Amino acid sequence: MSQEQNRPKPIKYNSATEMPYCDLSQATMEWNQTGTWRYLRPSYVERTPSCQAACPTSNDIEKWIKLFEKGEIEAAWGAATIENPFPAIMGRVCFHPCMDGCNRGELGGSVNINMLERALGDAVGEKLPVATPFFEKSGKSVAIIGSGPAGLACAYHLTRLGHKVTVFEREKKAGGMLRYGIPAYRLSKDVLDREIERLSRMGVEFKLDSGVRDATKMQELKQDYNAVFVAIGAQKSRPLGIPDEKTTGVMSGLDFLRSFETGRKHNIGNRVLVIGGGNTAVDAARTAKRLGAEVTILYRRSRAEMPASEEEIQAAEDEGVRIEMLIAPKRVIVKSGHAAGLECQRMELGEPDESGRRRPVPVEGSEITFESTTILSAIGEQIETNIIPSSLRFDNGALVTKSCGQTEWNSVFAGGDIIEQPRTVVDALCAGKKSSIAIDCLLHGDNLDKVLDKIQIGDTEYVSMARYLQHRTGNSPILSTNSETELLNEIVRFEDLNAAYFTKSSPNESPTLPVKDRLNGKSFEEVHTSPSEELRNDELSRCFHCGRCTECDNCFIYCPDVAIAKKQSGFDIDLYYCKGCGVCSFECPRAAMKMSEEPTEL
Amino acid sequence: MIEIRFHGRGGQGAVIGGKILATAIFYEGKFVQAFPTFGVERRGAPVAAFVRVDDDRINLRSQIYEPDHLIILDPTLIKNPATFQGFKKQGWVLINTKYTPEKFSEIPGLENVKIATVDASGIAVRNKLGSPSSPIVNTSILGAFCRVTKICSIDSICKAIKKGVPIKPDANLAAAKEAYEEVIFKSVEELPPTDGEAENLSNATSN
Amino acid sequence: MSKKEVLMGNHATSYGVQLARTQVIAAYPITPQTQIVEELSEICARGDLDAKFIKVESEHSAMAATIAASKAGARAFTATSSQGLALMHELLFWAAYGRCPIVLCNVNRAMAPGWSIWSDQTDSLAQRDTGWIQIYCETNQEVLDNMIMAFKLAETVNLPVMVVYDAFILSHTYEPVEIPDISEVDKFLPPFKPKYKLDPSAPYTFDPLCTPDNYMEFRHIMEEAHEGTKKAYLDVAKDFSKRFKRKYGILELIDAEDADILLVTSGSMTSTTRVAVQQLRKQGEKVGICKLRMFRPFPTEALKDAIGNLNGGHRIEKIAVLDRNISHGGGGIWSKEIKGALFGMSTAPKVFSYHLGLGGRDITPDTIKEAYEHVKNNDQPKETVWIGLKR
Amino acid sequence: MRTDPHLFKQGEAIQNYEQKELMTSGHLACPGCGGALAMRMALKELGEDLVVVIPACCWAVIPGPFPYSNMKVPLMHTAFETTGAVISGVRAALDIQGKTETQVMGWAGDGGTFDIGLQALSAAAERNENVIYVCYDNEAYMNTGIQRSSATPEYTWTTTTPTEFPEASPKKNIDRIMAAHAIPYMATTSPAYPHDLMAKFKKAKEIKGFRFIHILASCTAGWKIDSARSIEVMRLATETNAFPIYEVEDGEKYTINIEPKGLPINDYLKLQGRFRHMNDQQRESTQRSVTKNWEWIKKQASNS
Repeated sequence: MSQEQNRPKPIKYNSATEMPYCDLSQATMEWNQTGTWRYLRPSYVERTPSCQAACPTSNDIEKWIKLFEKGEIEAAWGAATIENPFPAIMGRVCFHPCMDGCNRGELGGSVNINMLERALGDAVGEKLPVATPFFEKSGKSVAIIGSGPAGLACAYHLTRLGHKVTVFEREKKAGGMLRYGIPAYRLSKDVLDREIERLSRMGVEFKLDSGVRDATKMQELKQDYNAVFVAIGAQKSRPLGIPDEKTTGVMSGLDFLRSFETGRKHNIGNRVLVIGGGNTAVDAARTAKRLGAEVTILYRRSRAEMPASEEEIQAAEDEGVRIEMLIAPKRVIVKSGHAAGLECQRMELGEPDESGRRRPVPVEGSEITFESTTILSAIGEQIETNIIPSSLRFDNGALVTKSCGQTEWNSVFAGGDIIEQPRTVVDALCAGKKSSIAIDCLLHGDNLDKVLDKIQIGDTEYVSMARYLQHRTGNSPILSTNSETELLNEIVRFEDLNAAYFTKSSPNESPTLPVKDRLNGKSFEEVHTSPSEELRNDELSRCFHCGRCTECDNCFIYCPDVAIAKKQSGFDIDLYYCKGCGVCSFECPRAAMKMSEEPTEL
Repeated sequence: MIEIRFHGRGGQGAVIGGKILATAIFYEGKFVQAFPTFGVERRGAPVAAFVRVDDDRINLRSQIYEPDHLIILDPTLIKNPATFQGFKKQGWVLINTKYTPEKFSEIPGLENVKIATVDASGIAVRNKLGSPSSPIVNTSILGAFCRVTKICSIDSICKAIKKGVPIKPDANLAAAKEAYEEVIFKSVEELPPTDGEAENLSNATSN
Repeated sequence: MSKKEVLMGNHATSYGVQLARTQVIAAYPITPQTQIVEELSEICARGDLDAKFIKVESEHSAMAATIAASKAGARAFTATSSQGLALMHELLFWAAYGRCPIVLCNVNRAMAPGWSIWSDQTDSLAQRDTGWIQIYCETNQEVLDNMIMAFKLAETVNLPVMVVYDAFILSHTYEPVEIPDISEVDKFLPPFKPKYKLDPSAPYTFDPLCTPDNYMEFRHIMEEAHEGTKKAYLDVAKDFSKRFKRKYGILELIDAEDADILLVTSGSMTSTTRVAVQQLRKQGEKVGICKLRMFRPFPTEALKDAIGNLNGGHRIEKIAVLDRNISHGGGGIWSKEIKGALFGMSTAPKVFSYHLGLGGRDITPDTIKEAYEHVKNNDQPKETVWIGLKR
Repeated sequence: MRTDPHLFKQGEAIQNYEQKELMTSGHLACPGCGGALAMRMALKELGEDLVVVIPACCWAVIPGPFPYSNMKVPLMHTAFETTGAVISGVRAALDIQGKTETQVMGWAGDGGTFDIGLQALSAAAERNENVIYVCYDNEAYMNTGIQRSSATPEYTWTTTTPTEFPEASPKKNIDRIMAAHAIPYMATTSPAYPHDLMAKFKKAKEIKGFRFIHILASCTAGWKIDSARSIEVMRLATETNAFPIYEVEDGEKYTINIEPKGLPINDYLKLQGRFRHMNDQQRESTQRSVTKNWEWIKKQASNS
């Protein structure tokens, strides 16, 4: 208002004697309210980058990339860990759907977010910073069954939300599939230990070697705790369903992988067959390869249908793993009570099945035999349903839940591989977070459905903890840096950007250990290594920062009406003068502005 | 004599609107005069246009200072003090807006004024006149104006539009007719009479 | 110390410009003005005058550059003739309405077609409504003196001044001229210090768009300045005469006491008229001369005053206005102005109007006497009479 | 953050941008005016020790009427055809008063430059006056309501070249005319490339003698474009070679400052209502002439 009073006023001459003797201007035009010319008014907004919308944890990648690029590493880590507790882990094991969403993909290739996330996790790793809780202690307690990624994520978020969390784990170490399912050459156990240690220091209590082994224990926990989160995963290998699969020399891929962590050693011999096309199959194959065996993966469909990540398949091939496509096992060939090979049948692809993939159909008379010293079966995992109370329903092999993993017992939630969702680490983190929010709502008596409307990213199933915090407190630690910036739940697509401001550039590949080093001497060292600072910075600079103001100054530079001023941080639009031309918004490279209809003020 | 003032913005077609209205009334045998504000026009900047109507030859060539009716092509111009300057409160104020007249009657100074409203922008956009961000609303508003003031028939307006618009005659005709139907106002009989109105009406009949 | 030299009119102009310490000159050659700029080029090249001389590509640009220089705070000058002045027409307004105190020397030359380089006042008189002060000179001394006075006058009233004299009759005629000492001129004409100028330390905008709200006031303010110019000229002339012992007024009466008929003249024809009047006086004719120096602002009161107060109120019966110009369809330009000026005056004389000397046709004492005979022998003025016309 | 190096680099190329604004808000340019933006950018680089001269053109109105102005530097309005002469006169007056460092800039539209002002411009250039002459070119007489000038491209609609009889002759090549004067500096630029525009004013400031800068200036009303796309359209003018950005020193040394993407001319034409009536043949013809001109410039650049 004071600004309005300070505006120059128009000059009115009542007499020629008041005027200069010639047509000469000495006064400014700043009295002239050209803002009245406006139909549309510009404003600053924050939209959701497409990478974030593609990430099940709705990780605000743009935010931490921006801070990381400025060299504010701890702040970047702080921003990243709002949604995702484990940058160092996810930078190693995530199949990074964010990169499929990345708009940079249209102009040279997606930003190598996965590499950057690892770099961020490693940059702070040794310092062991601890994420601080957002709220005072609530006095409420939650039990979590299972310390895999879903359980850990739920524990992490609930702790930050102020609740006391106890994690029950039946193994001797926490980590679940992260520890027992993922080989060390992908995720070093030191990193995993470090990250779990961080959780302990936050105040998460781990009860190891004391897992829930029957349904009655679950009932007790339900009574002792304000809420329970069940994240026991899917640990049981699915049987092959062929004759003699119980023969010595045939084992589950998952057991094989777990053995490395539990200390049991298997003599697998020099010729290993792996059955299956998922990540467990590939992990088992690459591990076997590292033990010196000749390894062949047998898969009943074609390569395009393999559920394992393309990068992992490629790495396996680089390391010398053979992959035989369109082969299905028929029976185990037993010699001297030991599996000596596998009789298989060639397949061809027929009509699509219910999964949308073309169904493999046996080709008559195409039997083929493979010799083996060990057969590893990895055609999927099943849930150990016996520890779940029988009143909770299963459907199609997964526990039935309502939104955010809530079971029919209101205070009991479930997430991770036990429920119907993609069996990936990042989906497990997503489930842990969603349930943590649902539990928090339950403990606060908040209406979950209404809350979900506010915190869902676009039309995805993913939720944002940052937005949840904003809902709870009125402001958020990482959303808009500027109070005048409106948050829009709109996802920025490539066509929303002003591509004129970006040039094509190729992504930087993550540095990897040479193949020869992987197979001898350094067998179980991580295949990927942290990028150099130079490489990392170059990759950071490739981010478009979709939907977010980077203070590039375009709006300021291009305003023909000098109506945009630079502030300490951000910009100020003087609506007294803004004619609403829309140039600022159009020239914003990253869709961080919008034009909206001028309100009729009465 | 009846004096009408249009308030619009550069590019909205206020000047052409004035010409079309004058032409329509001329078709009904009256003497008319239409003229713009004399000066430089800028897209979006507030502009005015004027129409005079009389039964006899119009000799007055000065600008209009005390209009009988106001046609406001852009609702944001309500904020501009120049809009209501000199307005004779017996006449009509026709506003292009989504709101109903009641909303404007709350504005100090407009309490007892006859207000009509029509969503001319919406009608123009539906008929693809101008762009959604800057619709050309002149023909729509004229349809509404002739309904409210009965200053001429909608047929005359249509005839004048056909002659007067540079492009899209059919879309403009359709817009005028839609606005004729959609305009929101109370008929004069429904309105409480004011002192000035009685005087104005007698003036009108003596013309 | 002043000195006397035999100078052509054009060089008298150049000297005047030099003595006034003019800072910017922008000019384009045209006969019969060319020697002014030739001489000034020399003077500048020699360093006798510290000025910037812009050799522009047209008179239009000459005037534009002169205006610009004036706005930017420099004392500025240009010279032209006839077609050149006509080409400047648009910018003559710009100079006057922009209140630029610039000085222009116009050597009167007939307008084409037919091509004529010879004397005729129509070129300058046609610029009547541009807002310029116009001063007409009779001798080369007047040219030099008025050039210096013109700058002082212009800078006093913030209006441009056109100093005018006849092609060849003065421009190319050598006669003795007293040239004042520059140190004396400096005292008379201090450096140019405009109130407003283009100056980054006080960033004004000059000559912006002017709406109907203010335009008329500017015309009024300027009209008042024009009115004030008549007194201002007298003040300047008084100061000049104090320093340089030569007197100037906005009009001058010669042999007017007891005259029944006055011949009204301007420019160099006045001198020839002096000869004719002397001859007529010897013959006992009661005839005198009223020489007008200023055309704009028009000296209406001075004229009425002069005519009304001769010889203790002796009534002038008739005046004969000698016009070396023509406003086609309107007659002699000076005579129209005079008729207008005297209208409503109870003792106004009858005004007779004569065209003579157009396009450089020589004016001799006999030409003047022919006009006198006509006015003497006619009771009522009718249409303008053409003297010396082949019929 | 990566941005196109042609455009600008954050915090680097436009060092002066955050300096004082030498024109204020409240001016009378249409929303999205390229000419208004060009002035804002130019003033930032030229600084306060400056006198500006503006003839009849949009900018005669933009600063506002008496007693107001949006300019914080001295400004003189003048008659349409006089810019070249007036800047010469101002220069002379400043020089004689010892203010030789003060820059003098003439700022004229395309009509005032290509047409009515060409004579005075040519003369001032030939005299090598120590001034900057800027032509902000919106390719028609916009201030009078969109009439064709000799800067109007072939086939363009204006109110004097209606769509049935669009502009019949190609745009006059003022750049070659000015380069032929062998002046110390001739450059083209556009507000779509603020980095280039400001670098050119910076460079021009360091040069003595006549400097001619030709700026493309979008006109939302005359080009019939959405005001928000004002910069976009100007950018496409360069990317399609319709308005190449280059400079010529001493009439000889050609340098191409913006390497265009060489997009098809239709990318530029299709955004503008003034070209909407064009047929394929006309578009192809425009493509040919644009390409020819660009090849010519490239040849000059490679020869110098």
